[in-house]
Amino acid sequence: MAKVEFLGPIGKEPMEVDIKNLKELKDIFRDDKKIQEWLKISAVAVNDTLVNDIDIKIDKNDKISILPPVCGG
Amino acid sequence: MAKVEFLGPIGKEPMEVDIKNLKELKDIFRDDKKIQEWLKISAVAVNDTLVNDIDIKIDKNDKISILPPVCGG
Amino acid sequence: MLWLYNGALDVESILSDWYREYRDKNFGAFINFVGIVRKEGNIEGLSFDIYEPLLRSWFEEWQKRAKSKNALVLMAHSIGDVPIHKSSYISAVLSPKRRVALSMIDEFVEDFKANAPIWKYDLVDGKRVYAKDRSLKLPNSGILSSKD
Amino acid sequence: MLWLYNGALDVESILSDWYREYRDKNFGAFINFVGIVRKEGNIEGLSFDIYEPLLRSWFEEWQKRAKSKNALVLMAHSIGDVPIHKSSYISAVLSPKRRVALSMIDEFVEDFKANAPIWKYDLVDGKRVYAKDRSLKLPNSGILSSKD
Repeated sequence: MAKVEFLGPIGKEPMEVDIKNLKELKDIFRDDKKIQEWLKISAVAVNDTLVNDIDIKIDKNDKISILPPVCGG
Repeated sequence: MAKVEFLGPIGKEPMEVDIKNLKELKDIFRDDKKIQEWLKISAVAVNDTLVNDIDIKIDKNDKISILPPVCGG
Repeated sequence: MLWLYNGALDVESILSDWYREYRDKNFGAFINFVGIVRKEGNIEGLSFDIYEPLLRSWFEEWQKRAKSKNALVLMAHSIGDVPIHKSSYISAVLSPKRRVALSMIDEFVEDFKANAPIWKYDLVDGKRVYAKDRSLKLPNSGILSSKD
Repeated sequence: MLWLYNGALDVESILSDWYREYRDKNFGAFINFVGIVRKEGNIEGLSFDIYEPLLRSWFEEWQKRAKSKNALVLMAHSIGDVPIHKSSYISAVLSPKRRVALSMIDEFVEDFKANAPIWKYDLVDGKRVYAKDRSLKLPNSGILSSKD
């Protein structure tokens, strides 16, 4: 199972998902209104690299991170 | 008498001059080949303000400074 | 050369350590940016979450870029709470001549603000309030959203 | 806030003093530039002459400009000899937000290099050699020259 972690202020526990690509993760979240508010402003990293394509393949040990807007310093 | 000081690397002793304007100082230096080498690359301050006009009047207590090229830091 | 600390940064000791470490490496310019938490409104301080793996890879890319110009970047950042008038962020650039360091500190700090995976909270009445209005979306944000 | 010292600057103590003095004045950004004497060729160090009255009036103009943006400039410079790998020059800008400080440190250092009335010498075999090739003419240079 791939792991999904929600970073910073999202405040949602990590979850495990059985998916073949990010598109399937998008489908899993489709009806979750609360997480949709975050997803529309969040970037996505797979194994600590930011991605720009939801067709990217996901393997069973992959780590997917959801990153809301940032403000360091 | 106005005072003329030669700053930084010029290495010339200060001198006193009886002049009414900077043009007269230019005339005093006309035949000094050594100081001409410095004058062509030096700026001039009167009473610690850089000037751009040799017609500027000089009073008897004025201080004239000759400033060769700079490099701080 | 990226250091993360719990709580406020000890500015004097960090700057001294950096200077002592690099003063004899023939860098002619050493520029530091120190970010200090300002008193604004009713906040008691700021608090930070960091996603360290991505921060380190972002920083390593910058280090490569710096080294390609014979320069070096250094950075320290706080995790957790930092009270008003304490520092949460220090960065530095060392370079042989001044132009590279002067330009790079500016680019580095701006890129840090836009891309470092760090989340900021105001501390109000002892509680963390996400500084959403001052935060910036990372590149390609929204790709998992169903609201098209 | 311009300090002149005989010989090399004590970087750690100057930066610490500046930070302690201004950290609780609600400046969010404190940027400092430290110039370190590099080993180049056979020089043993650098040496400096300063014309203090004009340096102070140049600096005061900068302080006015900084204050018009709610910022502050600070500067320390050496007079006389400074050995290799010691500092001869430190400047800093404090401002409420980062943009002013990041831009102003760059403008301040460049203007300093072009206009501060300071003369630099290489120290070679214990002697001062004017760094003429690296020096810049001040505005309106040559007005007293008879070679037209």
